[in-house]
Amino acid sequence: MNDTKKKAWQSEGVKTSGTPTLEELTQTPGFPSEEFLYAGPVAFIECVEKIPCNPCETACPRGAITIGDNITELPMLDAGKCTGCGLCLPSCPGLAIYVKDYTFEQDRASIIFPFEYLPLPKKGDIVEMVDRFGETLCEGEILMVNTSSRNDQTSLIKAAFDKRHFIGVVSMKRLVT
Amino acid sequence: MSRIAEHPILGPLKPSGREVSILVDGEEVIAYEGEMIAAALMASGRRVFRYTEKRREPRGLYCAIGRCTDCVMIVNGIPNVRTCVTPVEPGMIIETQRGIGRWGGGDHGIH
Amino acid sequence: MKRYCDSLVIGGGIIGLSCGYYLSREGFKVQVIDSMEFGSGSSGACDDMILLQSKKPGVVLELAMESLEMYRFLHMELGCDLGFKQMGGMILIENQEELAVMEEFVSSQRSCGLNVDIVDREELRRRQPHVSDRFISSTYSPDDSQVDPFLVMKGFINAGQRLGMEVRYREAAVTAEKNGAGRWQVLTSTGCIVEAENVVISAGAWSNIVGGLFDISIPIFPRRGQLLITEKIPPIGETNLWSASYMVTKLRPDLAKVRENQSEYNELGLGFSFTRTAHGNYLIGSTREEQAGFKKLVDYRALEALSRQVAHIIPLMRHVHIIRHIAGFRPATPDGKMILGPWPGKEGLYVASGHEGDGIAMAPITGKLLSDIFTGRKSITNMKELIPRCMVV
Amino acid sequence: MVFTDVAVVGAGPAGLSAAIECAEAGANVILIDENTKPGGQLFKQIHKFFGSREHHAGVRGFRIGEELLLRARKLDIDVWLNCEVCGIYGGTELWIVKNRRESRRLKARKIILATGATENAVAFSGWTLPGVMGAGAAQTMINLHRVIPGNRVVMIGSGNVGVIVSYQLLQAGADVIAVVEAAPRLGGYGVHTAKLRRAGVPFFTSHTVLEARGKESVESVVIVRLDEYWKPVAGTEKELEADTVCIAAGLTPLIELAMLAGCEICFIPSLGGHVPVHDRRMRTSIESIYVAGDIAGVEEASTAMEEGRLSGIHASASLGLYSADKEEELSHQIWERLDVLRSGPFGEGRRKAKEKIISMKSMTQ
Amino acid sequence: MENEQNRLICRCEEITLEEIIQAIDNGCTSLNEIKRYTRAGMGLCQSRVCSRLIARIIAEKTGKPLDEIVPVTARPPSRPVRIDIFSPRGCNVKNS
Repeated sequence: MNDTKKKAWQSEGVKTSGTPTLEELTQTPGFPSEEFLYAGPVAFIECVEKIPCNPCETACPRGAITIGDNITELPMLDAGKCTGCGLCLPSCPGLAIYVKDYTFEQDRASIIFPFEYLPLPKKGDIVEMVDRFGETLCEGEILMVNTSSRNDQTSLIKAAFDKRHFIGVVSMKRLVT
Repeated sequence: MSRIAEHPILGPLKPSGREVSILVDGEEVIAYEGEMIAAALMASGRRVFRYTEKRREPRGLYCAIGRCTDCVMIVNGIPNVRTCVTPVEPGMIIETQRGIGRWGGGDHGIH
Repeated sequence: MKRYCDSLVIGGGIIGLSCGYYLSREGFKVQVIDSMEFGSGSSGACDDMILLQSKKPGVVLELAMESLEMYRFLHMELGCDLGFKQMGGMILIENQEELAVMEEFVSSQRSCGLNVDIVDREELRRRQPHVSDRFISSTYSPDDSQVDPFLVMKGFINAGQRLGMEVRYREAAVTAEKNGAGRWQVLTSTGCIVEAENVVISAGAWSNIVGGLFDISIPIFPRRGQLLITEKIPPIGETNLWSASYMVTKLRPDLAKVRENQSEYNELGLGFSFTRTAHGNYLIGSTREEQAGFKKLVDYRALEALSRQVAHIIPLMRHVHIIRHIAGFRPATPDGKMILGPWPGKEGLYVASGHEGDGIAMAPITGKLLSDIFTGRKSITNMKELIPRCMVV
Repeated sequence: MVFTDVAVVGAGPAGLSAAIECAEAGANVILIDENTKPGGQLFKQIHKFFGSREHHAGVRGFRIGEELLLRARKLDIDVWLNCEVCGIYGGTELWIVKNRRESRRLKARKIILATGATENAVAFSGWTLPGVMGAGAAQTMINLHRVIPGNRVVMIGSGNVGVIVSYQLLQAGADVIAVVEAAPRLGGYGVHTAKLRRAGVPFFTSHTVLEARGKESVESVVIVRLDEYWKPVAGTEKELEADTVCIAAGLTPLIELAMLAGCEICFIPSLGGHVPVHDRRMRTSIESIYVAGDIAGVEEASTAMEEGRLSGIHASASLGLYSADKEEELSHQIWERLDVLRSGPFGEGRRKAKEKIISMKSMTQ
Repeated sequence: MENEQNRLICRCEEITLEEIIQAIDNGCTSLNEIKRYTRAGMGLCQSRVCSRLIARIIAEKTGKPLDEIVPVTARPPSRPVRIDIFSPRGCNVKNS
């Protein structure tokens, strides 16, 4: 694991295209391992650089996220402990965590992601779901918009989308006024 | 160039003061008392604040914190006023500055 | 490394460069060195005036008039703009006592051929509508002129270089001695030895330090002047301005008016000068302070005094922004006259320095006179007063 | 002339923290800022900060600012706003212009300079056109003045300032049509670049802005690819329709007042350029003058706050308000936190640079 | 390329890249010298925007390392100030 961690903060994807590649992400300790990926709601922590930061660690009530005393270490996700509650989402200053559930419905997966743009979507809206590169992959249906003041203006959006894009989808396209 | 009425993080716009009227190159502009002149002008769609002395080129806001002095205009008859750090007062007369500007208004009639 | 030249000029301010240029024009192979940078001494921290009116009749006034004539055509000779302008000058008079002193002074200047007059309140208003009502009259000379010192220095450098003059900044003279052939050998801070027939010391306020290398004591000391630089503004009135009170203090100390904060004024040597640069900034001066050392510090007291003074004299200036407060060192001599000529008892050593506040005005004539001395031409003016003299400082 | 124990210049994260420490130590402190509100850049920082809990991690910058202001108010700190420090004389005397209308003088036994940093420029053709501005200027407009400076923005520079301001422009309702980075690799933190990327903002690495075009203000922007020697490759020009160009080319410490005071300076590229030489106590070569925050080397707000506290503690101790033991103890705690902020691949370089400055100071003593 | 040389470096005094390069070719190697030689940095902002640009140009043209290019001499006031501020009652600003 230590080796991976060392390599991981030098994400080529981030440095060249702005976003880590899926391949890089699967090698980071915050990305759920294969066994938990499709097994139910689970957090995806797309934190690939060793920056001194650890709020996600304390945000998890189940101790599923570990960083340790050296706060520049990458967060390690114990996906077995993760219930996909989403409490870690608004704690991440980098908006780098989302929760996805492959088992949501027969044909549709769900995602909860942080969103800080206006206008906000409303429940029932059909929006465009995007991948890390901002490319639209499919439509999504807004299931929930959580604007709890606890999250300090970071809204949490839950959407359902076509399961075939489970791995690709990370967020939704910004709405225009 | 418009005011951000609603902001996802900062919430609804809370004006710095009451609405007042200022005169910009003879046109009435509604601004908020206490906001920076440059902000009021940008909000009204104005980007050119002055024309330079040598090349007569347009200039506008550049640093927005009073350091670069590129946004200077003639304010109440006095040239070279840094509009990005000078608050709006009711009835202010603001003119596009050409070159080093000229003094006008009030009792100092240098032209 | 060793370099050879006919004349080594130590000091690359406006005087040294003028000397270098005029010597080059006579065919001498000239090198100019300066321990500091371009414009970092007094020539870069002064006003820009060729002011004739302030001078008492005598050699200095005569030379200043001649220098002005040279400036009128110098841009053609040097082939570049020098920012020369003839705005004229007025010395503002506040009361009858001052008027009496200035009338006498002006008439003595007129007898020397200076084009200067006393004008009445109306004419003062007409030429200077923004000057405070307190002033009852003024002198007026259309001849007072100005140049941009930086442009003049650049002009001398470029024209001199075309004649083979070499200019090196950041090169200081370290030691000096005569070699067997009777030529000066000057070791410099870059490790070079410059061998020269003649050496000219034109290091302004720093001349006595350079003199030390030649075992001579030049009676020149630094007199600090602080001035304010304003933003560029439209012209304020027709001419540049001075106030008579300072002139009167110098000419008739017994009449000096006692004012509030007199001791402060005395310590600062506060006088009033108000001149528009070629670029539209105003230079507001100035202090005239005795000071040990060469730290170019400015202080709040002078800033405040200079600001209040100008607001008092030209109320409109209240609205103007100051963008810089600077200090410079005038190379002063005990008798107020520059030192120009061969140093007695030191063959091949010349001094051209000590112009106090007139370096800019006197630059062309100084270089020209020096070249006349070098070539043995008879000089047109009476130079006796300027010849290096050992004075008790 | 007003007299005080400590004058703190700049009420940003460093200055506020410094003033709070001084007041807590029992010093009379006057906090001076040229703006109408204290808080400095904190009130433009609407994103959540990194770090751990003691560094306010997960809290938005402007909320940290509000918290610091509240503490300052509770401690009754005298805050002079709309006050530009225009001169500094003799190491202890400040010349201040209040409201641009009134000259004031202040004499302090200790001065803490927390003047921050200024944005670097990039001089391409047309960079003087209205519509070209510093990224910080755009940030000031959107987050403080609540005015959008333009609708289609090209951002120059992909460092943290460039990517954070790009994100905030999107939040304000503008479009960022390109982030242009001269280096072959992006500079900012991956979490920031990823936010932009998934919002559809394209990054152009090894590119630069060749020209901003327009008559009265920016109408289009020409970008061009750079070769391995950073020279434009002819034929790769692209003209983008845009009305605004933001320049995020790094920050330079604002050392002007330190220079006016005669503080020794040194050149540390990784901290933004020339900085006043200072020791572990944040004291400069002039005994009465301390520095904190970006003036002492450009880092992040979290670091600036810690340095502010450090300078405040040591300035207070030098006035006899802390025993040597207490001073050491407080200082030690802060250094521990600073070491954390300066750890990891991003912090390491800054930590070494800081050590270098500090070693210079000990050499000159 | 003509465009390139004509590019402004000093925004206040409108001094071009070409003028700066000329000054360097004529032996200027410091920011203060370039300022005096070209007026770049003598304007209203007092070189607060252009001095780093000029430092980089000097470094490129002369090979002089950036750490040897010292900042321009600092002088008060650090912001333009109105002369009126020294009058005992402060500035008397008129509205219209």
